[in-house]
Amino acid sequence: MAEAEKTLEIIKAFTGDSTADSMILMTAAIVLIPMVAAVLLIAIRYIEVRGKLQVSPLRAAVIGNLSILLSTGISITVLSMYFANYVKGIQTPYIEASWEFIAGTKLEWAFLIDPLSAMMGALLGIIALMIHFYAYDYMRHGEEEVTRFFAFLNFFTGSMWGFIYAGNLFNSLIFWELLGVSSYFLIGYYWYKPSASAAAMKAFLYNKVGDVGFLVGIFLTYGKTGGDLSYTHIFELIHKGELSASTLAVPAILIFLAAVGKSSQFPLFGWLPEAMEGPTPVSALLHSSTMVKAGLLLLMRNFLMLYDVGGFEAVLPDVSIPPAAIITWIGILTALLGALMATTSTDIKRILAFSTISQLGYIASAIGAGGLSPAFFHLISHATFKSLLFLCAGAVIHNLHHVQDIREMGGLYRHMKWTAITMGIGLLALAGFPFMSGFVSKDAVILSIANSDIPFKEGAQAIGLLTAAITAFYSTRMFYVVFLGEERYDKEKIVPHASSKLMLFPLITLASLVVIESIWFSIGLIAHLAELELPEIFLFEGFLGNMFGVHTPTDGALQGIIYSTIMVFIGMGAAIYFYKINPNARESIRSSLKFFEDFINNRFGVDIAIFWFVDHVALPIGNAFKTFDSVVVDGLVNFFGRTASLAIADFSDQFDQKVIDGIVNGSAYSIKYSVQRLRKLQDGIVGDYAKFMILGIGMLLLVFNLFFGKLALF
Amino acid sequence: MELEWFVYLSLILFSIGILGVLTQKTAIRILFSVELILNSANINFVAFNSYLQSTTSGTVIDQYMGWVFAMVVIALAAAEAAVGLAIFISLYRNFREIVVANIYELAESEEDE
Amino acid sequence: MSDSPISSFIQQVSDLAVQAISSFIPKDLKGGLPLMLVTIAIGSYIMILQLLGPFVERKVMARQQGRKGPYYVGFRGILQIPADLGKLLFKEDTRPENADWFGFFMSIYLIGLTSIMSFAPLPFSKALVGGNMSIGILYVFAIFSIFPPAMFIGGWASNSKYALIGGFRSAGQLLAYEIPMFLSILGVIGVVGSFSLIDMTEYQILNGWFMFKYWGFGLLAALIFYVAGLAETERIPFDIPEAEAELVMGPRTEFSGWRYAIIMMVEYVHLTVNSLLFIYVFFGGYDFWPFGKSNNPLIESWRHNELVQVATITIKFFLFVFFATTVRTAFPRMRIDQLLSFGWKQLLPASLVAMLGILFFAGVFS
Amino acid sequence: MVEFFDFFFVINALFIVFSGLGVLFAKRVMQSALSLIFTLVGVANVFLLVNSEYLWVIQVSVYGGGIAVLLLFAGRLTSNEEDHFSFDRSDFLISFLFVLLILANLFVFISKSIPSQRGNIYTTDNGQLLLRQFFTNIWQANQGLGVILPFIALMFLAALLASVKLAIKEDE
Repeated sequence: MAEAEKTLEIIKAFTGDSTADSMILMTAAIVLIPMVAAVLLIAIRYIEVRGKLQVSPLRAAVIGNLSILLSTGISITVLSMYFANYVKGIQTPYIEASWEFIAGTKLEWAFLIDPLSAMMGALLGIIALMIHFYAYDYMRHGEEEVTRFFAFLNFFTGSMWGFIYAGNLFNSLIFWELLGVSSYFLIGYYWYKPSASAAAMKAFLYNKVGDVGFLVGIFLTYGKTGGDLSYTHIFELIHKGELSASTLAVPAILIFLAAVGKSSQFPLFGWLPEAMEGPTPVSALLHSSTMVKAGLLLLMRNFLMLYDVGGFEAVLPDVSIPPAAIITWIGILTALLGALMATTSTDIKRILAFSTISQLGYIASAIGAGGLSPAFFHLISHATFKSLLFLCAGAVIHNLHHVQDIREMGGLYRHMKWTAITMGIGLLALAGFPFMSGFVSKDAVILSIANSDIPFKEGAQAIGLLTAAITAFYSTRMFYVVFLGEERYDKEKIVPHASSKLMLFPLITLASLVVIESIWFSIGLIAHLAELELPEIFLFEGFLGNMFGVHTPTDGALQGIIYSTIMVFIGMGAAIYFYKINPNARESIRSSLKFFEDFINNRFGVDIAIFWFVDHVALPIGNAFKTFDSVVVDGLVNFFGRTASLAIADFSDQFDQKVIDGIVNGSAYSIKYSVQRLRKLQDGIVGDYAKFMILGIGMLLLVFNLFFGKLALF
Repeated sequence: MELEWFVYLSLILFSIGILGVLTQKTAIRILFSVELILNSANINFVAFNSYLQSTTSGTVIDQYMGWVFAMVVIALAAAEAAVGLAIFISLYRNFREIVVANIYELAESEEDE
Repeated sequence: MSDSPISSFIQQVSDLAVQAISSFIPKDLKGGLPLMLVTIAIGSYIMILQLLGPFVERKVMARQQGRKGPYYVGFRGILQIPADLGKLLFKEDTRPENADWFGFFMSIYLIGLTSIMSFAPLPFSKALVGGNMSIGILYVFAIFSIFPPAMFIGGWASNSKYALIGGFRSAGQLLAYEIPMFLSILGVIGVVGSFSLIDMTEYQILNGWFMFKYWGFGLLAALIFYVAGLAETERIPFDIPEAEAELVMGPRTEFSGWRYAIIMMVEYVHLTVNSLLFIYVFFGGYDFWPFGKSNNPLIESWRHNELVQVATITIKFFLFVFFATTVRTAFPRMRIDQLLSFGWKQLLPASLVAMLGILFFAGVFS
Repeated sequence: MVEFFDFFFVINALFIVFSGLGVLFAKRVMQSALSLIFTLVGVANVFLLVNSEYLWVIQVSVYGGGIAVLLLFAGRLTSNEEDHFSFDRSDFLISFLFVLLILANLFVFISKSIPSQRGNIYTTDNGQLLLRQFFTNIWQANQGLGVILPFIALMFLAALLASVKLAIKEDE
């Protein structure tokens, strides 16, 4: 099939294809519109702070929403154009264009449209639009700085768009850092709360660790690709065999370090729960489709640096420590740890945050296992239901006047039915209930691990299945504790009511999106199992694989489905047993596993270890350097400054005073002596000068006449 | 009428001008003397021009050089007179006189020794 | 004569005297009886013009003001001007006490001498001309340019503040209006290619009067020349230097007797010369047919008849005296700053435009 | 044989010299300026003697008209009423000796170096022709001489600007 050549063919844009041309320009517009709106809002905010103007929240929200709406429309247009052309076979998967950024180098503003960016951009657009819509109702009550909020939210969304459509590593880095800084602003939105500002700082610093890896990785890549950081160029080189995965192992691991920081993988996941200090729409956006997905997107973009691709198979590269294996194992470990932490957590938003960590681990492990399409598959489904879940959680919190502990909720189903239903849909998807979107995609992830070349892949598969069970457990637990059971909230102060329609609209939209996805994905699954011949668009994963040019073998798909279905039902059953049927058993198990629970609640000591590392290793080294600097370097400098240069200066001073001044003064004295006698001639009267001049001319003429006789004038 | 006559006339006028420049006290009279000097030069220019016209069959430049130079001198004198008027008036405003010998602000005074 | 020592001595002395006297007369002028006659003719003609000009002016002015004017002396007062002149010549010549003798004396001589000298190149017919010199009209201008310093000296030498201020004004005004006056005729000079007034007139006989040519630029140049000429003659509305209300009589204040007569004469000489210059340069000179070459042989023959030419120019002259008088009665006086800014800011650019226009339409550039 | 033009030259030279001395020794500035005008007119007549009528016009109208008026203004505007000519004798004597030195030397110099050719100095009755030639050839001459006329124009402009600058500066 010529598909391989077609997918591997790389064509730069602007080769006369006007569609590609306009698509690239639309991409640029997608990135720029929210940014411009953000600048506008910041300007309005500045005027507000100066006391000149008071902008109502509605107007700020309208500006923010309109810009996002516009960009979303354009991004969906880009997606549809892209797919239309793709289905017709008109166009290659890669459309790229670049503008000069630093003259004479290949560092350029580059935009790249491939399946990844086209789909991700549209998805981000829909989710961000919903969240923006939701945020107005959420933020307008008692919040004064809605303008600032929307400005940063817009900025955040625009940065993510820029990252998605970025065409080379350099460009990605720029938007990567913009994401970091805008997330800093948003997490620290309630800056007057110490916990919020600390959380923002923590998120920023954890991210920075990854960013250093990213930067160094870019430098190494830059050297190896001859100065061209374009993704397409790197792929081209790899396909031609000029670069192999073994030479790119180190940069790949460094770039994975960046993803670890941004996507909160195993050692650096501590910042993500803290980031719940921001407003709930921010959490929804940050967890679903923007920030934490950026790291994974980066990994997917640089997928060929992790794996060699032979035909349709991703092959583990021939390196002593293959980066892919590291990624898979760290990912699956993160998934397990996140799920465990979600199980013990009692804060509604933190449960979701830990579940995010867990799902991100799944995605990372799939990337490591060579399953690019499963990873993206799961990324899409996760983005959808996680944004839905956060918005629902936000609605609950909003209703209960900022109570976040699930132990103080319960029985809310009676009061907020629609919220409960939508959240139930989301939780089912999260839990991996059969034929929900999460189920299909998670199954694909575990299948990709099973079919990969990763060392100890059976262990990883087992952990993945275990995690699926735990996920089902905590999802069910959360739904039960929040919406069912007895009403444990403070009834004197809080009267729950149904969520407003403004809030419900995004919830229902997203929930229906989850349902659509579920149906769509399930059709693909069933068709695959039943070996039906359907149009490619229905076989979503296969479709993705075709587009990416990398297939995961689907051996043992049915077996995997059965396994995971069993695990899901075990988890859900356990949750129902422990919370509804027999709560006392739960308490006894808790008391017996108290130590383990504390360990989990301390996040497995990872943060403690990091802090210990910083306190006892990094800071002492830094202090040692500081001491070295202050004692040795400064001492040397001071020694030379004080003694040696002073001696030289003294010598030159003496020389200057005695010799040079002597010469100068002596000549000045002699000139003054002679001038005091000659100055009498210069009386300042022009007439006298003229007389002397005339006398001189006359004497000259006399000399000529006397000694030269007749001058030969003629 | 010979060329010598013109040259001697010019010489005498020139000497009168020089004498005026040396002996006159006020700036305006010095300027008069300078005009005399310029006129003496003009006499020479024109006289030599005619001489060359009559003696040589030279080029156009040889035949009219003197006239052109005389015109340049006249233009120069006109410009000089315009600038001179402005200078004299500003001098007069500042010092209430234009006796050149009394205007020596740039010179060091005797007490500074 | 015999050969006695005395007679031989007388002979020698008389030879020397003849030699000395004849050395005053250029070789080509010797024995010039016709020249003498011409000189006499021109002199008497100018004299008549000079004496009739003021009379005509006074008469016309009187009629325009509803008066009768000079009436008693001679036939209808025609001898009024000679009578005035005689009266002035015989009056006592006074000089102010602290007046500068040298300046007071020399200024009058300079003024009188130069004004009479300015008649030299003016042709009254093709033959009746003092000297058809190559520099023609430039000569008139050069001679005229002596007038401002002389007037200034005269004003200064009178030791009177009126006279001094008048002298300042006179010099400034004359200097300001000489330039547009000269620039306005520069185009005509460029077209004709000669400074000679006869050449100009002959050109106009062949090609029509300049005033009516060149699509209005000729008229513009003529207007500028006429206005500047009025200012040069220091007549109303440009009589700032002698504004009676402020300065009594301007630089003329302290002069009396024959000096005053000369000054008044110079004033009318200026009027005459300016009118004649205008006539020569723009108004066809001694030609009466303004449309260039005529097919009618009668007109052509009459045009080249010397007597007709003299008559033509006389009639034209009195026409211009009439114009000048009308202007004098009709217009108020300008202020000094208006006058200077009018001269420098309006007339000068306009004259440049007129010059370029004439040169352009005459095809000099093509 | 004494010719008219020789006679005229001598008379004119005497006129120039005496009026030039008058410039120096006139009692009042204005008298001195009047003498200067006479000198300038005399020099113009010298030009006339060698058939340079056009230069005569320039000399009389520019020098005798324009520059003289400017100098008269300058003299009138800057002199006090009691400003009379005076010189101290020793100073004058020293200057006179210096000038005499130059005069004598130049006299000797000229008498040695100037050719003595009689009758060649002026040509008769071709003034008109010469003038026409002058006007038609001045542009060719100008090409050879470089930029004489623009130079004159620039010089006038500079002088105008300088005098305006001076006049304005004083008004502050």
